[in-house]
Amino acid sequence: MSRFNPYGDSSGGSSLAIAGADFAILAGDTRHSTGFSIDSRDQSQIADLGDGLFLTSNGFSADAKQLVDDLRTQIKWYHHNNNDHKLSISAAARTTMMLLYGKRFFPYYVNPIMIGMADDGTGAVYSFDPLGSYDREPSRAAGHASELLMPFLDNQVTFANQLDPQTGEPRKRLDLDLQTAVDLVKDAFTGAAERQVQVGDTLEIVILTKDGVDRQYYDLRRD
Amino acid sequence: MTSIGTGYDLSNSVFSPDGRVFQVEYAGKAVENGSTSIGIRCKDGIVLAVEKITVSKLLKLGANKRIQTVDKHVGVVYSGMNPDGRHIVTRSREEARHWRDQFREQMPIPTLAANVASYVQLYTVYNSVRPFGVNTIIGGVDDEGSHLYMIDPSGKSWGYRGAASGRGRQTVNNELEKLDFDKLTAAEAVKEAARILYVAHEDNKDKDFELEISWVTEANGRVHEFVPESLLAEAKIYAEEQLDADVEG
Amino acid sequence: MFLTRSEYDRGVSTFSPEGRLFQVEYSLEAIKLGSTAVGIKTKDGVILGVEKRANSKLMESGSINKIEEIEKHIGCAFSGLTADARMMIDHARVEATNHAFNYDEPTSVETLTQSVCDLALRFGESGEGQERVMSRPFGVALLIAGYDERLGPQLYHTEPTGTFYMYDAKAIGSGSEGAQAELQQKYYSNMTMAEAEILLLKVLKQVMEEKLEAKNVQLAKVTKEGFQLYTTEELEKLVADLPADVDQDELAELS
Amino acid sequence: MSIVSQSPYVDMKALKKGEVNLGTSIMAIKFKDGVILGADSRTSMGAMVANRVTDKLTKVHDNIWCCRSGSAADTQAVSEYVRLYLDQYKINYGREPTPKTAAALFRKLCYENKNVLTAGIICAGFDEKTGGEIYSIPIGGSVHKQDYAIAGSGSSYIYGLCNTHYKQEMSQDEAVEFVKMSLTQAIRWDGSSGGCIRMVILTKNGVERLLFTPQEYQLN
Amino acid sequence: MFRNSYDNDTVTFSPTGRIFQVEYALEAIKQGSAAVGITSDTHVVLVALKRNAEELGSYQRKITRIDDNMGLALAGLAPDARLLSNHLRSLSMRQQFLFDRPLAVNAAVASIADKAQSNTQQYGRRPYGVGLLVAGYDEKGPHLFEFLPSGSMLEYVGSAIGARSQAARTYLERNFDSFEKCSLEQLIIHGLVALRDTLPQDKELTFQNTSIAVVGKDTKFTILEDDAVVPWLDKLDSTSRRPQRRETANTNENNEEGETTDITEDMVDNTESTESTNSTGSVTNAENAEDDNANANSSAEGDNETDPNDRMED
Amino acid sequence: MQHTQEKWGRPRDDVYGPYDASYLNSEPRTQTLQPTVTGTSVIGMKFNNGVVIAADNLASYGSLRRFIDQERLIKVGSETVVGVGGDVSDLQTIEEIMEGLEISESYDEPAQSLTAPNIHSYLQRIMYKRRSKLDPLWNALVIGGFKNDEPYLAFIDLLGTTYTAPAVASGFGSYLAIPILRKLVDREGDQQNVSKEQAVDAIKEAMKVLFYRDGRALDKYSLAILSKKDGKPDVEILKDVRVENQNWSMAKQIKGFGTQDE
Repeated sequence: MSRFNPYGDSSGGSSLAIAGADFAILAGDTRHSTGFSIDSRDQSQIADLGDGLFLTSNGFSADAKQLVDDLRTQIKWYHHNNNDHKLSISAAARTTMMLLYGKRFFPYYVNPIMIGMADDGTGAVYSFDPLGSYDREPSRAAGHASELLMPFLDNQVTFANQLDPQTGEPRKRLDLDLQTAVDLVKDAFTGAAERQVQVGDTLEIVILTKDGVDRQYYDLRRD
Repeated sequence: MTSIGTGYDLSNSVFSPDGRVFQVEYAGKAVENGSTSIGIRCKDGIVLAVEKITVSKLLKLGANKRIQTVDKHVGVVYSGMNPDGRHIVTRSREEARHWRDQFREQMPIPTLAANVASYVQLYTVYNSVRPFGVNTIIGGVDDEGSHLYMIDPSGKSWGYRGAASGRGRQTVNNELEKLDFDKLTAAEAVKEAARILYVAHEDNKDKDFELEISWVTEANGRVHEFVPESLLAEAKIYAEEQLDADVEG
Repeated sequence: MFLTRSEYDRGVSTFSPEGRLFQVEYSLEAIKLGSTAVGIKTKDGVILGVEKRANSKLMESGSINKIEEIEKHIGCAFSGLTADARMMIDHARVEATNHAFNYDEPTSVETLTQSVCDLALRFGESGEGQERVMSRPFGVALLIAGYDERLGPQLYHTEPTGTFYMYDAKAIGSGSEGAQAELQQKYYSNMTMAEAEILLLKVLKQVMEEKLEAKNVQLAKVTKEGFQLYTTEELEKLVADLPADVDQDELAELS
Repeated sequence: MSIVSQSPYVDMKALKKGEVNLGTSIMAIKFKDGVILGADSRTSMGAMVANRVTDKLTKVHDNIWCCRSGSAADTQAVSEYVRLYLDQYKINYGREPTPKTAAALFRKLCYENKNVLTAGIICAGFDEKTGGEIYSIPIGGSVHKQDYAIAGSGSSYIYGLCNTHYKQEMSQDEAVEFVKMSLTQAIRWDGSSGGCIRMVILTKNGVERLLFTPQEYQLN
Repeated sequence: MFRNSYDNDTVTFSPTGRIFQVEYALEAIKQGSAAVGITSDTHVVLVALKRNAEELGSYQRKITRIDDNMGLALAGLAPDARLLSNHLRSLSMRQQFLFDRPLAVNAAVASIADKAQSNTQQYGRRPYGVGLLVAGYDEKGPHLFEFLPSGSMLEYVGSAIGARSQAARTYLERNFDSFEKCSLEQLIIHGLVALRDTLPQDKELTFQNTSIAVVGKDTKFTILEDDAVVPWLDKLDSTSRRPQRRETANTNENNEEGETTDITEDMVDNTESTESTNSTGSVTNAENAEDDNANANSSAEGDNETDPNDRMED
Repeated sequence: MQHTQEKWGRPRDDVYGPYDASYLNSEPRTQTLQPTVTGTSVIGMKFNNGVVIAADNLASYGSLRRFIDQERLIKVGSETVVGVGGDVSDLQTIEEIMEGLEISESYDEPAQSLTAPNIHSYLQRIMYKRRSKLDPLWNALVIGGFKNDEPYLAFIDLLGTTYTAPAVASGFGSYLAIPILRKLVDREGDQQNVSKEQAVDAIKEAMKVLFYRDGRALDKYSLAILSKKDGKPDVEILKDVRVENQNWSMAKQIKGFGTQDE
């Protein structure tokens, strides 16, 4: 008798986040697939947690849903117990870690990425592994196309291991401006949709600045 | 009551020297002053009705329902301490749900009444609890026909054709006895219930009241529900006419 | 036979005909037997002060501790049944560290105060779904002083009834009545820490039976930098510098 | 392999392998006056016939019977439990359980313990109100109300036969003949079915048992 | 010595079928300061009077948010209310989690009422010592429920609990006909007037001691405190004044003397029914109806024995 | 008196130690570890005014067509239909849960409405909870109804995975039926241009293809049509619908397996 496998391969496509000096971007495609079957072309994977926090969690999508709902409950309790004070992104990241590590021995099979504006006004991206290890990073990609997206981000955002042709010194990471960052995201997903069948349909981008939230949508390949 | 004040009436699990369990009797007092409720078992179903005295005009009209659904086919109304009544309804629902889980069918109403009665009785034999301060009327239609039971604070449960409880029970009983239950249809019983409650209310005329009537009939698919607005309105008119006629007569 | 207010005062969860829980009210009396504790809030921080009553000459006054640190930015003074206070402070410390663990941020002072108060009515079998923690109410009141990012310096007073109030200045314990009247009169909202130190010592001095000395008082402050007990040297200096009879005008002059 | 292993405890897996199985042909049908349950009488252990005159028709209440297929031990235990529950039902609630009640209990036991039980049951009973009801509870613990039900290893060979020949409202003689004919074919083609044909007829007149030995039913 | 008393626990009926411990618990509500709730056909408003222990101390919270569609005002033992609120909060989250919909208000109140009932039927338990006004908005519209330690729950169009709340109820009963069609603004003013009626003569509503909460159609449950209350008190002041009160009111640190008068006069004249204008009682109509006087009396003199209503409380 | 006979005459605990029953409980109690009696695909699609869902009436036992009158569409409340594929014993459990839900919903007076998103959410929680106990309900569910008057269609599998889409299908249907349905409704919003008749025809066509190509399908099925009439939900469940207009004409052209011509 084969053992029941509680994990499945149903998932959103891919997601990606970039932190700027005064903005943060979270992007994901709206394709939901199981294996090679496209389940839905319009399943947003970016969850609005309130308090200016947004989260994607690629991986097993039933676990991802549970994680988001748990987080929402946690945030509500935080508000009740702390006089409706806003949950900061660092506290939210810790809460997420707690939820993930709390299931250390039956993990949520997800790679969450959270964005928000940090207390000092900078854009913040936190990424997590399924067990709860987490870090604040300049950029991060997850999901089916993470292997395609991440090197692109390393190359274009963090300039990892690049030397300046003039000086021969390691290239310094520049603070991207918002438009450049959005363009990078679009290019990244266009490329991912080209090579990864689980990525496509529509690209959803959430842009956080001090002025608030902006959501943008772009078409991707739909085959 | 000879033994009042001698201490035999302070605990639930104690007999007085003359063999009475006073706490249960006292619980009955809570019922006597409760709002009048009626159950009628007629030809094709059952009707439950209750007189709701409007204790404050700030109460929202039409809200604060007193008749409750236990299972699709069973309804309950009670007189006395309303919170206790809700407790019994909760228990009744658990019974009915358990039966469904066990036997995949609706609970037979005699069994439901018997089980709820046992539960009520349990609250009369321990000194760590008190009896329920309500009379509960359970009515419904199942595969074996229509049923109407009344459970008192002692846990006693008998079947009735017409049951009355609360403040106006004397008057109501007198009126109920005049009915021919074998011929009465549910629609007629609704009107009679309204009329009887109007009659019973005569003793308490200075206070306004709301009328609440529900039924379970063969015709409505054995579902416990409030009677249609139109029928309720009709019943009220009928009741008022009859009352006027009586006064004139 | 003892004088009791009525027959409704023996069960911890029995209401009197007026709807009061006498056992809880009696626990308030326990606090009035305790040593005086005073807290004063200024815009820069909060100062706590207590009188240390040594019942015996053989007791080491240094071992008497009536102000405790709860965590880096929160401390508290207490009056009443000292042993009860330990239980509450332990609870507060657990809650404070748990908050830091769960949210990677220090707990707010009010949240912490609320969690202490949540313990208060957990006596008797008071209600469904509540775990019974103990059999009688606490006989202790706390002055919780703290500093957080959101509201700056704060001073809270918790009662055995489970209620708490935020205060500018508050005195509890046996001398509380006189002390509070004094505070009411002398307190003003833009006090400096130095002024508050003097006011606090002066208030204590007034209500203490013994002569005010560095060894029979304990002081602590909570500022942006955190909780800090005054050292003996600091206390000695403060007591020595305390004007013999500071009246209101002089106090104003100091500012 | 010994059924008792080194461990102080019984090796359940080894036991399960040596289990006595009712490789079987069972059926029940509704007819004009009630229901008929029928079964072969063979019990096997692998290829060996462990018992050739088994009675697979089990009474669980006065007018409610069942046919058992699968593990002999499991189905006996399950039907004994149902019998107990139905007795309690009658005593506690002062009413006769219906075939539906019995089916619900079989279902509950089979469903809630499905990963340890091998039991395929047909539950049939006579009931004044409905004139008789038949419920099939296959492995897994679903319930299926049917006009006629067939189950067990031999039943696979007679699906077409029964489907073609079953009629509603048969007389008792027709119905007995139908059951006998159907089981004859099942026994004929299924190596795990064999022996006699047993029947139980439940009507308002009570219970009647029939037995047909191979000499009596074999038509070649 | 044998004491013949039926009032020491919740498991003993008196010979007349009463449970005294529960009735005493109801008294605990009156130890708390007043809270008032009113509904229109779109909104519910809660207003409550906060107390402080001393001058240098803060005021105690009276209104708690349960979720975006629900909140409550309390009178009595605050820790009991906190327990019940937390229960409601988790119930509300559970409903959202399981069914993706807000918790229905009647189901919410029934749940705590059932908890309260079980505390009145077992030895060793204490009835809750708190009364609640639960305000919420759901699919069926706005709701206002009164919860009592007896386990009683009743839905009202307007209700008041706490110390001297009879005065507020009297006001509500006089005006409840007009509530249904009230704008949110009018509803709040009605609430404040009713709340003010519960005050003893030497007290006044201030931005420190008054809490306001609203919930309703397209309105999440929102609590107004401190500065946010000021404009409402200004409106209240210009809408209706308690004549006897002018001098004392002025001593209060509250700056009611603002740019008040014009705004709300308009509002009242245009929108409120004449009936309610009368009874909200504008001082400017000196020769106003008896209604006004009766109203002022019942409220203003509550702090001594002259108030008949107070003693009539259930 | 010890009524539990098992306790009688046991080896003395003080000599042999207490009875260790752990081997009985070495694994968590579970129900369906593999499905036995099963139903195949459920398919559904939206149209401009509602939703169509279909599931055939077969309960298979392996390849045996064991029961040919199994209803697999459940009406829940007044405006929602749940279609169930997978294990039939678990299907019946879901049926009971839904009935229990209807009853508990009727407790409150006035009752809140019970809509497709509510039922979807509830079922998803149940499915996910059971999978987390490693004791899944071995089913795939299609939920059709309305959300604020708009058509609503969702899918849940035995792991608790869920999504909404204008066309959904389980099992074989996701390969065979989805391409047919997506011709009309590819992405959210496409349903605006699809009439009820078009939707019903597409579903019937898909059921036909499934009968051609799914060896566990039956040519008899139930068809639920949910639509709004004057803002009121209207739920019509057609039973015993037959697969019609089958095309076998190409069979004539086929002779042998390639080289033969007679």
